[in-house]
Amino acid sequence: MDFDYSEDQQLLQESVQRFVRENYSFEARRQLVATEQGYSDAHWRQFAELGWLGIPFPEEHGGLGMSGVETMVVMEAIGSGLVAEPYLSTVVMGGGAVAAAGSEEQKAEILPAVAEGKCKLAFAFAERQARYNLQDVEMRADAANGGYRLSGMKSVVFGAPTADRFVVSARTAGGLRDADGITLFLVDKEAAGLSVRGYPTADGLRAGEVTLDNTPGDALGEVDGGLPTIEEVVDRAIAAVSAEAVGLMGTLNDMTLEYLKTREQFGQPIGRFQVLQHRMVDMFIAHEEAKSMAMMAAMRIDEEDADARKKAMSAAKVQIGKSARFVGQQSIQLHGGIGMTDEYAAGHYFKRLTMIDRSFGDNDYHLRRYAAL
Amino acid sequence: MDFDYSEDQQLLQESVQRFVRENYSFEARRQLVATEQGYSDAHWRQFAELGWLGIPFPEEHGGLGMSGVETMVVMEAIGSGLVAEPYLSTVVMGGGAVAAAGSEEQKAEILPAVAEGKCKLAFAFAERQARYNLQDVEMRADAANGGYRLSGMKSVVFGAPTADRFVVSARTAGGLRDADGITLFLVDKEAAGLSVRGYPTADGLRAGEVTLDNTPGDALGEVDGGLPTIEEVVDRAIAAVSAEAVGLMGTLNDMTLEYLKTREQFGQPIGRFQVLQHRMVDMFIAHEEAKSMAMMAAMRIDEEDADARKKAMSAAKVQIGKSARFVGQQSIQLHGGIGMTDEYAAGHYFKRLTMIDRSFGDNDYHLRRYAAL
Amino acid sequence: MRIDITDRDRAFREEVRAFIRDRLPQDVRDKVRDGSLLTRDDVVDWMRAVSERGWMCPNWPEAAGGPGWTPSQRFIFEEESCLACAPGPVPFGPQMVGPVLLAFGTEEQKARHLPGILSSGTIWCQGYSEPNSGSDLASLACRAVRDGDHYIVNGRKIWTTNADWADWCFALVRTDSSGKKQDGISVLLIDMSLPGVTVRPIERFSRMSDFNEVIFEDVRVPVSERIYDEGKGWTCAKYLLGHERSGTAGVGLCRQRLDRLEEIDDGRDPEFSRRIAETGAALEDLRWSYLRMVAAKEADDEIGPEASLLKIRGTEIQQDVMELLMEAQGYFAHPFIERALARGWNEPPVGPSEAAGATAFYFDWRKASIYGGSNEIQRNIIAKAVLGL
Amino acid sequence: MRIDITDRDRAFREEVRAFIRDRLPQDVRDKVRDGSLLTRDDVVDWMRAVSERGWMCPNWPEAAGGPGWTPSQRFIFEEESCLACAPGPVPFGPQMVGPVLLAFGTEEQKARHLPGILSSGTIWCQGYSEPNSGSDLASLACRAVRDGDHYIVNGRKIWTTNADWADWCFALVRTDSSGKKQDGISVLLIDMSLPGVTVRPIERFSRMSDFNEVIFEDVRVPVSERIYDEGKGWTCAKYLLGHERSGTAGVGLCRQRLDRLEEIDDGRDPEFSRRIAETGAALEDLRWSYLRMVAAKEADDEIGPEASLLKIRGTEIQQDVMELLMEAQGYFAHPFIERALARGWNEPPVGPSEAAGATAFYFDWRKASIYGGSNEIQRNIIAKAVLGL
Repeated sequence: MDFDYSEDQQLLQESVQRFVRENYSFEARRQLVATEQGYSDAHWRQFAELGWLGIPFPEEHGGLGMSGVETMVVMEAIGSGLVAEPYLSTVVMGGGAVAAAGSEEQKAEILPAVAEGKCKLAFAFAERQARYNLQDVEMRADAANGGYRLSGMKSVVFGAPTADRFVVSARTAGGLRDADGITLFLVDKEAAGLSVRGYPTADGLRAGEVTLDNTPGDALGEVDGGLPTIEEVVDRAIAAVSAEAVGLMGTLNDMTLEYLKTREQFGQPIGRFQVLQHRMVDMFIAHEEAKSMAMMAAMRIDEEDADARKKAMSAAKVQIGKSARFVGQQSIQLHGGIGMTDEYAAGHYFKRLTMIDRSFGDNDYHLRRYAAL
Repeated sequence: MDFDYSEDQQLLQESVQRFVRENYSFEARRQLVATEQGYSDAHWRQFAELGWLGIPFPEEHGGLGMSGVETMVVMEAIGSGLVAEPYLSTVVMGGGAVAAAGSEEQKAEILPAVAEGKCKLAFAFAERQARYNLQDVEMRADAANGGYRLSGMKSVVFGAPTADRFVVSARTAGGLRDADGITLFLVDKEAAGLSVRGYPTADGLRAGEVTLDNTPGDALGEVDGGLPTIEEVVDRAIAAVSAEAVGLMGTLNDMTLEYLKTREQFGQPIGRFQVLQHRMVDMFIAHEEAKSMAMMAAMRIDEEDADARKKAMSAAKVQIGKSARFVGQQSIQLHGGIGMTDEYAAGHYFKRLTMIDRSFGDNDYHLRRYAAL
Repeated sequence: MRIDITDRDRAFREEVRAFIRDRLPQDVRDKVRDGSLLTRDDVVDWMRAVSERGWMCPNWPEAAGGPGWTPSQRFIFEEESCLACAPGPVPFGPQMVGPVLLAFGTEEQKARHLPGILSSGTIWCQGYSEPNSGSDLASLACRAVRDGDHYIVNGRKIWTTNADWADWCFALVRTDSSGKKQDGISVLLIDMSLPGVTVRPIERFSRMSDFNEVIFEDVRVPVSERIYDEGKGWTCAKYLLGHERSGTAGVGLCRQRLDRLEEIDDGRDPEFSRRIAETGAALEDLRWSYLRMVAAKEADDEIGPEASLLKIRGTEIQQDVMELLMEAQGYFAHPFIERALARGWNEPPVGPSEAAGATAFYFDWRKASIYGGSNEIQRNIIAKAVLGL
Repeated sequence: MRIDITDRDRAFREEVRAFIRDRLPQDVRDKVRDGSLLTRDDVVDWMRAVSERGWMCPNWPEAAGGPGWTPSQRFIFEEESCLACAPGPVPFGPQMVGPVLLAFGTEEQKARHLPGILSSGTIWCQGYSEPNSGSDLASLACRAVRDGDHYIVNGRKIWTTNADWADWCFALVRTDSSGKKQDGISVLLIDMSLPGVTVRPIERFSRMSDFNEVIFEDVRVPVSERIYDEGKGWTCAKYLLGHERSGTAGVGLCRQRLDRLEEIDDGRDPEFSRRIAETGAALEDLRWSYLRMVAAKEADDEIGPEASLLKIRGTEIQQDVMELLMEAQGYFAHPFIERALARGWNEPPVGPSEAAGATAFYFDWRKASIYGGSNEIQRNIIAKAVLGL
């Protein structure tokens, strides 16, 4: 086992951290997420130039052919600065789906465009009635004229408002909640019958409801056999947000510790009170535990055995969720009134941590999956 | 609503508390539970003389005709002194079953004898495979010669080694875990085919495995309709041990608080450390919450609506269990090494609290029942 | 010791229900149920309706205008109000300023201020915390300097709930800095319309906003508006903190939200149902603790440190309930359309109707364990006052 | 950063398994699995078998007799030992006294004591706590007064695990009371067979007993058995506490017990299955934290305050596992036949075989968050050493 970064990984980390330091002051971030689009095209171009948009893709498709560890490095820095660009939806999820299931033609068409920053993706898999069940797919896809037409609605699609293409799960066979009979499709944002109702999310990012009405789509991967890809992509998202959460908690803990050392009440820094010291210790422990699981997830996400991967990602999601909830809630508590204000950063980190916990299956879901595997 | 004791209730409380003070020093209790029988016949006679053994029974059957509140008063004092006499199994459970379901003849025969201290009872309802499910009854009772013959085994029967008569649940109809078809029987300890394998329990009390082999028994209450009585008796036990737990926690909290004020480390009483102060506060809160629920249980145990009673007792059991676990574990933790020793009282209170939590349905069981009602 | 549900209590409960049914507008009820934001009019109109019925100040003695209710009746009224989704009143007048005036005010002061509270014609806020005086409230710095018949007040108050709605402010000010910090504090009643009073809303990260900053710049407050002796304000403040903590511990609010959760829960996730049940049992415990410690007491009994217990457990359970409601939304915890929480938004909602506010309420309710004396401070109080540690 | 399971590691794991299969008696294995009490022979015979193989002291440098394992191999050995229900060694010699001797001992001292530890011919205990010195260890009072070539030791040690089995004791004693309490402490190695040494078992309420009181009355200990300088014993003590805390955090033990729980669990109570899973996920986290913080380090890297983290979380998870095992017994958590835990009891058990010890183990394991520096002390250490609070 080796828990140290290679030289290349260290260089990558320094580069992403520098970007965050130089571009993501809390004030800059507030202004950015208040804009209509909610993130910066200039930043996105910079991501492309630095190669970050191609990290997990094969080199022959314009990528860097890197592993889960490099994605972790980027996502942790993204978390540390509350970065708002749709890296998760485009590179990890949409790009992950194309890389995992796409034909050579599809990969050649899409992945280089993603890596160059010319194409954004969104992975439309969740539906209103489904909660976190990936098999609960009502979106229909009917064969027509040698292609497929999709009709139905996808809910809370991250990155939907500015996606150029969607990867959409739809039912091509079988009954509601059957594992078989689900197929992934590539759908263009300009395709007939597609409409997006975009909105901000509680953490200041963007998502949307995507409605398809007899909309043409290209099958991505095996027809009727899309579920394993969906599961893989969602697991990749879990590994990614685990790293993001570690970054978020790191900043939040630094902020809280600093506050404990400087805020004075009763004639001394409040960090002199043992109860607050031990609370901070438990926040430190929660962060360290999250780090361990994020590293585990990064090292095991590329595992071939799908059951082993799923079990590992469920364990990570559960533990990250516990840590995130504790660190988030307690950082607000220890800050007191100032922590409740919109102009202070802590609340915004707490919000993002909370939304990560509400994504890709919550604690209950993943404990059930962990126990069943 | 009235949360104050009446004058009679106050007198009862003073009388039981005096008994505990005068007879149940920790050293006296240790010696008592180390004897073969595990409790004192002299104490039991005193209980009878003071009328405590007839508290819940009708006056026409030698009882005092009192309510759940008086049982609470006695059980709380029993808890406060770790009293080892089989009050719960004889008066609350065995006596409760006879009072609830017995014919006038059965009541007239048994209840006065119980009240006079001449007859001890045990309620044999649990079976090995059943966990906490009261309907899971494998003990068979077959009609024979105008009576019944019972065969099977009852597990962990509290008070079994010194019981004169047993109230035994057995299946007279229906399949395993059916609600209908369960009947209660009175079985004499001398009855043919009955054997008891007695043992101490982890809290220093006594219980036993009761095996019946074609043993004669008299039906108590409706044939095939015994379940509601079993449920009522177990609910009465819950109300009683809720009060007992309040007494146990009271003593344990007093002991721990005293220790915090006197034990010195780092040049000051350890109760000066804020972390230990707040822990003690949470133990105080847990005890107060348990008190509220024990009072609620005492006031509602005589309720006619069985579903309302069951829901109330489940809520009480859950909350008492949470409080008991927290107070028990933390009292040991705050005492440090001395708390782990056998010669110090805290561990023994912790053990009884733990065993209460393991009786009559645990947290999971009662949350399910609470949610279902 | 007995449960004693009299026919009179049953009839009273019906009377309260009928009153709310008749007088509470449906749109206000819907907003409370869905967790939408209420306007000042929503709240104050309802307070006036309650005042007209004579029920605004249930904790006051009958002679002072209280309704003369038994403890059970007080509890029934609060419980039914919550279950029917009536807005909570702005509590500072009836629950805090009123009792302090009754205990410490002169006859003139009572005559001047109590009628407005009873009729809900006057809305109050409470000027306590300052930027550098949070948990350590007694270190407050807002200065009041005597100038003939007036005090000249300068300073900043912060986290002042409902200051933007209030007509008057019950403020702690420093009239003397020479001695111990608790000495030298005085209580002034300040007319919010006086020159030099500025109210600035403080946005919360939940994007809900009823916190304010209140700035006093050379505000001239008549000496006749000082409650109790100069320099003895800490006595009033402690009295008031006790009253603030007791409240109802949110029992009715939690019950109403849990009822909603049980409606939403489809039972597909047994663990989620179990957690609802667990919170329900904890709430039942809180309810009985409240009955035992507060409702069963006579109106003028002093509420001791038990109030801290109810504040701690009440806010913990409230926060659990808010969290469950958010979790129940699954992915629909994400969408956050700020306008959707305000009056006049009529686009179709994204997701279930209660989703629009569930996340914001979860975030916002983190304040509950901070304000009114943080739960850490409440534990310090119990450690000292009850346990002698 | 990468997972790197080499063929060599795989082969090594097989080698460990084969060794345990060949050498561990079935009855000892059964006792560990069922939680029965082990005798000194059960433990020491197994230690000798491990010693013969050269594996007793995996953390020692190869030159000192360590097996020269990689961090992965050390972890594999510990994990496989636990999963196969091998007894844990008496840890004081190989894990504590050895490293201290290697760091602070003279060549003579090493030559005298290390071979006995390596061969498991000598069993050690640790004389630290005293009746009035628990968390505040440095306040210890056990006196050692110089008398020519000897110290005369008088005092009491308490909670001394395995003192009844031990040949030697590694003791902290006070050689000077004049200055700061941490100064004036020295380390003595005391032969337990010396006149004046008395060992008295301390019964625990769990009715398990490996705590002892050790009383020294005018025990004459040669000066040559003092480790490091007189008055510098606190340096050794702190070094050793770090080593004690690191341990393996009980990962293997918990995994073995959780495996047993999964076997027992019939799935009829989904909430119980969920709690097993929850503890499993927490244990997985602990395992990776251990790998990251300890196993991946070289043998001579110093383990910092991370050791406190592993101690806190390790003991919390161990206690959770013990509690689940007890809860799994339902009513069979009640019967407690003390003799049933000892060798030679052959009546049929009451209830499932693992029920006999489950409750006693739950009770007993409450010690885990107390000894070796209570978890409160560990949090103090992190607050100070890591967070600078």
